[in-house]
Amino acid sequence: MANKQSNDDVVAVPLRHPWRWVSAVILVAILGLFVYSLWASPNINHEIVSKYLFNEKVIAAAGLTVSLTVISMLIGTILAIILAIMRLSSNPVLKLVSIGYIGFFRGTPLLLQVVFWGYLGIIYPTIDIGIPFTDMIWWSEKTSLVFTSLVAGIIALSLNEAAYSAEIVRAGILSVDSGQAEAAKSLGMGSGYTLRRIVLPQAMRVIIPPMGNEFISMLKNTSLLQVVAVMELYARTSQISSQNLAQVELLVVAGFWYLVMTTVLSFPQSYLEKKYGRGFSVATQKSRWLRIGMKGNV
Amino acid sequence: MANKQSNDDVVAVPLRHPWRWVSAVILVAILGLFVYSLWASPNINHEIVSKYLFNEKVIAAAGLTVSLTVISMLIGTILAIILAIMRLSSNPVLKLVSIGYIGFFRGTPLLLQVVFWGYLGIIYPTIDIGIPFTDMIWWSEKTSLVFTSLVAGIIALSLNEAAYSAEIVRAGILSVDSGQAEAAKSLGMGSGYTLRRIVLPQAMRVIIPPMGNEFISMLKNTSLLQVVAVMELYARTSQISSQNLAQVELLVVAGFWYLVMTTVLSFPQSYLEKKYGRGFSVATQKSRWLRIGMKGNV
Amino acid sequence: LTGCASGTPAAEETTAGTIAVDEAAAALLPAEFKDGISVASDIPYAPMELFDENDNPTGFDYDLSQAIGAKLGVKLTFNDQDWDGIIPSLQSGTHDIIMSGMNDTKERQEVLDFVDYFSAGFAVVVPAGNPEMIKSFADLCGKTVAIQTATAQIDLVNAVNPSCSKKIAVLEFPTDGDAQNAIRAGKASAGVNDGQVAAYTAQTAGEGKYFEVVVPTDAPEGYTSVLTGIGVLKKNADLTKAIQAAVQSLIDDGTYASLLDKWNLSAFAVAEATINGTK
Amino acid sequence: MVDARAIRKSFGSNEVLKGITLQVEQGQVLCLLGPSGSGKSTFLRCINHLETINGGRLYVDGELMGFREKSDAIYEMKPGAIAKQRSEIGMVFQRFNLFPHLTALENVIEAPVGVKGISKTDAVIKAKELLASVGLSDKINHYPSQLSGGQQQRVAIARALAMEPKLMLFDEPTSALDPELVGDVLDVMRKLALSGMTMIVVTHEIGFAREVADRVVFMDDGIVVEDGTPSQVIDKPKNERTKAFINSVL
Amino acid sequence: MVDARAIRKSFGSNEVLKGITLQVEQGQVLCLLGPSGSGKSTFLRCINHLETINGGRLYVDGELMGFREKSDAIYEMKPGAIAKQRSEIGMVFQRFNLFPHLTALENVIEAPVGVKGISKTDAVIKAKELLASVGLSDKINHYPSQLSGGQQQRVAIARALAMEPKLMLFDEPTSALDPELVGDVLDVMRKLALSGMTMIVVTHEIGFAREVADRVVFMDDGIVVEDGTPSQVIDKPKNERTKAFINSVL
Ligand SMILES: Nc1ncnc2c1ncn2[C@@H]1O[C@H](COP(=O)(O)OP(=O)(O)OP(=O)(O)O)[C@@H](O)[C@H]1O
Ligand SMILES: Nc1ncnc2c1ncn2[C@@H]1O[C@H](COP(=O)(O)OP(=O)(O)OP(=O)(O)O)[C@@H](O)[C@H]1O
Ligand SMILES: [Mg+2]
Ligand SMILES: [Mg+2]
Repeated sequence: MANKQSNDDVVAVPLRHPWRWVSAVILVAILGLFVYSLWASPNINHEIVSKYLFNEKVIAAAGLTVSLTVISMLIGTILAIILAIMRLSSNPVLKLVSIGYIGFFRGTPLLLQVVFWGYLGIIYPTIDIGIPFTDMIWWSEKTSLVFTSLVAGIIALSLNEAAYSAEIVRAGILSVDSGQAEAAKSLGMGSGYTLRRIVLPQAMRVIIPPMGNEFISMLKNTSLLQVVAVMELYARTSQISSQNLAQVELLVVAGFWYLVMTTVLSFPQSYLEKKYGRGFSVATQKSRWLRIGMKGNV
Repeated sequence: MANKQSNDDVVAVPLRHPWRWVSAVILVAILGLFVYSLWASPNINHEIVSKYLFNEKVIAAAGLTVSLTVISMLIGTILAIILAIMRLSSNPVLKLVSIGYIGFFRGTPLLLQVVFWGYLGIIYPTIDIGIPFTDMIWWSEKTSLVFTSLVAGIIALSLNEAAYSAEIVRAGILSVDSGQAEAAKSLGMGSGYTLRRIVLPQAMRVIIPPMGNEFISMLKNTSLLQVVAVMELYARTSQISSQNLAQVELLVVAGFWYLVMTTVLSFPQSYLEKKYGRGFSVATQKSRWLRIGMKGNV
Repeated sequence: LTGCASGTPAAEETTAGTIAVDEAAAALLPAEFKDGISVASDIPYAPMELFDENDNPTGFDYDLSQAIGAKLGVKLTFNDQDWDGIIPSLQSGTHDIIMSGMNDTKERQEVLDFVDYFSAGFAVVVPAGNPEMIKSFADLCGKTVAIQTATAQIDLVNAVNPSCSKKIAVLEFPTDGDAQNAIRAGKASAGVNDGQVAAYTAQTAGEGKYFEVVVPTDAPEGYTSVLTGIGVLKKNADLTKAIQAAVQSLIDDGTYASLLDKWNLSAFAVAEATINGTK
Repeated sequence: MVDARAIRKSFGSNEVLKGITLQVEQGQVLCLLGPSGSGKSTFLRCINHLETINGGRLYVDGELMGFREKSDAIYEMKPGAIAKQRSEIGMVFQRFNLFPHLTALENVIEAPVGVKGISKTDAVIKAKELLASVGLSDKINHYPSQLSGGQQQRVAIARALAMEPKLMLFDEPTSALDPELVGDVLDVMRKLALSGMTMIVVTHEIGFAREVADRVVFMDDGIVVEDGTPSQVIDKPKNERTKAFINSVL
Repeated sequence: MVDARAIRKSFGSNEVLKGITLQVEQGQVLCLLGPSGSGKSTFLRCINHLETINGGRLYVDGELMGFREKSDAIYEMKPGAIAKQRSEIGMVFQRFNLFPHLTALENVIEAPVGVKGISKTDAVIKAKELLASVGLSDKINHYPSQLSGGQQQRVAIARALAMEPKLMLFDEPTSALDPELVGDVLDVMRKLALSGMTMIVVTHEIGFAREVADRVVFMDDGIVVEDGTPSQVIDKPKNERTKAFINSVL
């Protein structure tokens, strides 16, 4: 190699990584064996799997799952930013409200919250707008008509998600160097503007990966809505499976669709990570110090 | 005020925040009304709630929930750090393995994973240690005896958690300025040492809040273990409620205990946040730019 | 294994102590089950299976299982198993048979063989006082009905629907408890249930204050009763036969009738223990 | 322009500014010299109300910074009003504090567009001029992480100037610059001074101070030790402390 | 001690070092002057193998940095071996890069204890001495965020020295220092030079270079333009570019 170099370029022989390749081969072998043995298992009926994989009801349910997730994440994220700002604010009322909200909504089971909103009618049979403790009522409606299952489900998921995401946003904001906010202030930027244009864009780098987690959790948490009769993916497949008792097969079908949804999701995620990583080009170099091996021929 | 000042101290009249107090009063009023109306609802049977609140089986189940959570989080976090490092490494094999692992374990429903580990026997009736594709078998045992429900549950929860936490750890590592790792390198620190002593401690600030989320999610995800017959809190209360049909009351009982567990958890969390916030004293000042009001008499 | 312990010796004595082994049935039992049969049951599904104060399983299915054990001369352990994992628990060898008030349907016969031991009609559950005056299945037309997902009740609704000018709307829930909540919250006007479950619900929920049972005046033929069976994996056909023989023997010697009587279920008796009786 | 009266500032029990009284006239260029830790940066930050003072009164262009005076009491000011005050004061930080997610050009136009509401086209034209005047025409699309220390410092100067402030605060604006660039920045400052800009410059470079300043103030341990023209303070210091400091220059 | 042969380094298409050849003898103090962006910091980082060079060969104390030479080929080195090489080279960064989660004292003892395995007691004694020698005895328990710029820079110097390196690389070690502290740092460096330490110092302060250096190298646009004793390069520069640069000093 070196005797071929035309000038004084550093053409180093890359560090050899025999274990890298050995481990790769072993891993591929294990994975292959595993997939093969799964497929070969007589207890998984391939016909049922393929029959339901593209069943239109299953696909429709997957679509509903995605819509519920997107809507709830959107509302939840907006609330989360507000909660995070409240929590970091010096206003004691706002701060306490935020801590209380986060504590309560993270603290109680989502199922309880879904049941609460879904069956609000058990506790409040009608919704009245009027003056409490008097007979003045201007508007009244049956609760079950206002809080339909879908509305109740979205409310429950969004309010719950907001509590989790608020902590993520807070961590993101804390990760931005305080000098940034000072520089912004010194340029006359108000706190809202600073947050929007200076702090949040930098916090995004740190916010996006755990938000990806939340998104994926949400995809699956929608399954709790089955207790209020929302037929999303999981409810649909378990409905089918309790009819035909092909429980493992239908879990595989559901698993396949969840995997598809999360894989599709990972594209916008890595796009966003790139976008907000710009200028932190160091971020990509960062992996260098973690290098277990080093690139050859640099 | 100002005419009382003994020297030239800046004794400013604090910015008045009438809305702060109005909003506080309104909030407390709403909360009070809400709790009152909940309590007063004839549809919640207080007797049943108080009968089961401190029922010893419920408390034992809550204890099991906590143990499962702590063990699974511990294993999961260790795996997560390894996965995050692998994902940030420049070794393509490790990187791909990590991406694949995270994608797969986040992508498929936890329930499927629990069922998989819990009923590994469906696919592999016995566990044999020997040479694949030959008749050489040194050790063999019925799968359902090796993977007892508890073991299977802990494996499923830990492996799943690792995938989520890995993303959080990765975001944390990315939040640390690359100059830090360079400085460490220039002092001759190896990558492991740098990670342990320089990067992770700084990343903790950003890692802890979303890890709090994960911990709380895990508390609740343990409820999925009921499909492999692990009697944690949720399984226990829903078992009771499907017998006495007091569903709402027993959800309230479960909610109470979850709330207690997460509230207790929040103390170590804020301790850790303080600990790893040291030196980032700016972190506490940071809230300043977000100030919606400002402290008086500074 | 965690989950629920098998019946105590005392319980066995009261229910099965006096039953003699039926040698013919016992002879049918494959050797691999001679040292015990593990029963999976999604407890509670009252009155078929529930827990007593000491957390031991009880209920009609439990008593029947112990009686079958006595007939076959083996021990049947009765284990709590969540519905979502009930089939995998058989396939993986964790449990051997299902006794969970499971309806015998054509579709399910693809996976399991059923030894039928119970036949129940449907009943309608309505809020106490019957505010919507539901007297018959026809009265459900245009109303919303809450049912547990994937139960045979959906077939009933489908059978009634053609005769309705306004169709019955159906809400499906993962558990019967959720369906009850929906009725209480006003999301559904009524629920359709197996007769024995409806009776228990009306008796128990809110200490009997929440619901009442309507026995429909126009129950269409063919939907009045559905068979309930003991589920056995198809590959264990010999085990199915042994259980059938045992159940038949219990029917013949009157134990079956006395057990039904004990749980107030005499109305739902079957004449003989068929295999896959639903056609 | 700046009227500081007995400013005091403590961090916990550590009193960093022990009563600084200083008037700076409109159009004056004042250089602040002093040993490390004497409180120079802190004083600049107080002028900008980035630190809230513990004692004294601070007026910029006749307005009390961060507070409202009314009859016999002073009141805290609303955040919006403080931001307005700050937008008229430019600051170049010792550690630059560029926005890492924005390119050099975007760093410069962000505040004019977002705070002052100038049109983006105008802001870009202005920003390019400013970046050219600090010799960075070819780096306008680089992110801060791709710039050398000196380049970053010059972007920071351009960013502050883009707001056309009445008063400029420079915290060691030449620390990362080579002598030639120091000359360039000096030219920029001279032009600014000619245009009537008031400037307070913290610097360790005595030569730079002599060139740029109308007036030099020497601070030590939180108080003003000496105050006068460059020739008075630098060439004929009266105070022993100042003498020692000036003499240590290589 | 340092033997750089035709070092080349590019960032993308931007060639920053265009063949730097430079030998530094054991015990020599070399000052690197040059305009902003000329590649001074990059060159220091290459010596430390923080940047991987694209061309040339770089030896420190006879060892090829970051690579192993064997017969006719060169091989990449294992990360552990590179860390070992780096531990013998101290570096003070232009932006300090102190560890924010550690106090001044902890910053200084971290590497000696963790990398060299010195006992904590010994390391603390040594660290206190070092911090005292840069005038920071009273700040040892402060976190970097509580220190002024000059104080941080001095902690960074103490941290690098604590490893007792064979070679010290300083990237503008006096940029945030006042003249008195520059004098102090100069004293520290003189002591180091007496003890036989080899040093490469990037600086913009010509006066400082004149005082401290045995040898001055002037770089421009990625190449070495002039090389000689301080009096040769600073007082009688031959090259036009050097002349212009030196003359621009105030
Ligand atoms: N946030 C803070 N908390 C505690 N002490 C602080 C803080 N900021 C500054 N100090 C202390 O205040 C003193 C003055 O700091 P300041 O930054 O104003 O010095 P300076 O004159 O600008 O010094 P230099 O020339 O080194 O930049 C220092 O002793 C420093 O340790
Ligand atoms: N990571 C990077 N990516 C792209 N270009 C870079 C990077 N780092 C430095 N450069 C470019 O390399 C050139 C040399 O940078 P370097 O930091 O070595 O300059 P310097 O001589 O130290 O200047 P200064 O005196 O201003 O610190 C600059 O033009 C800079 O823009
Ligand atoms: Mg300063
Ligand atoms: Mg540099």
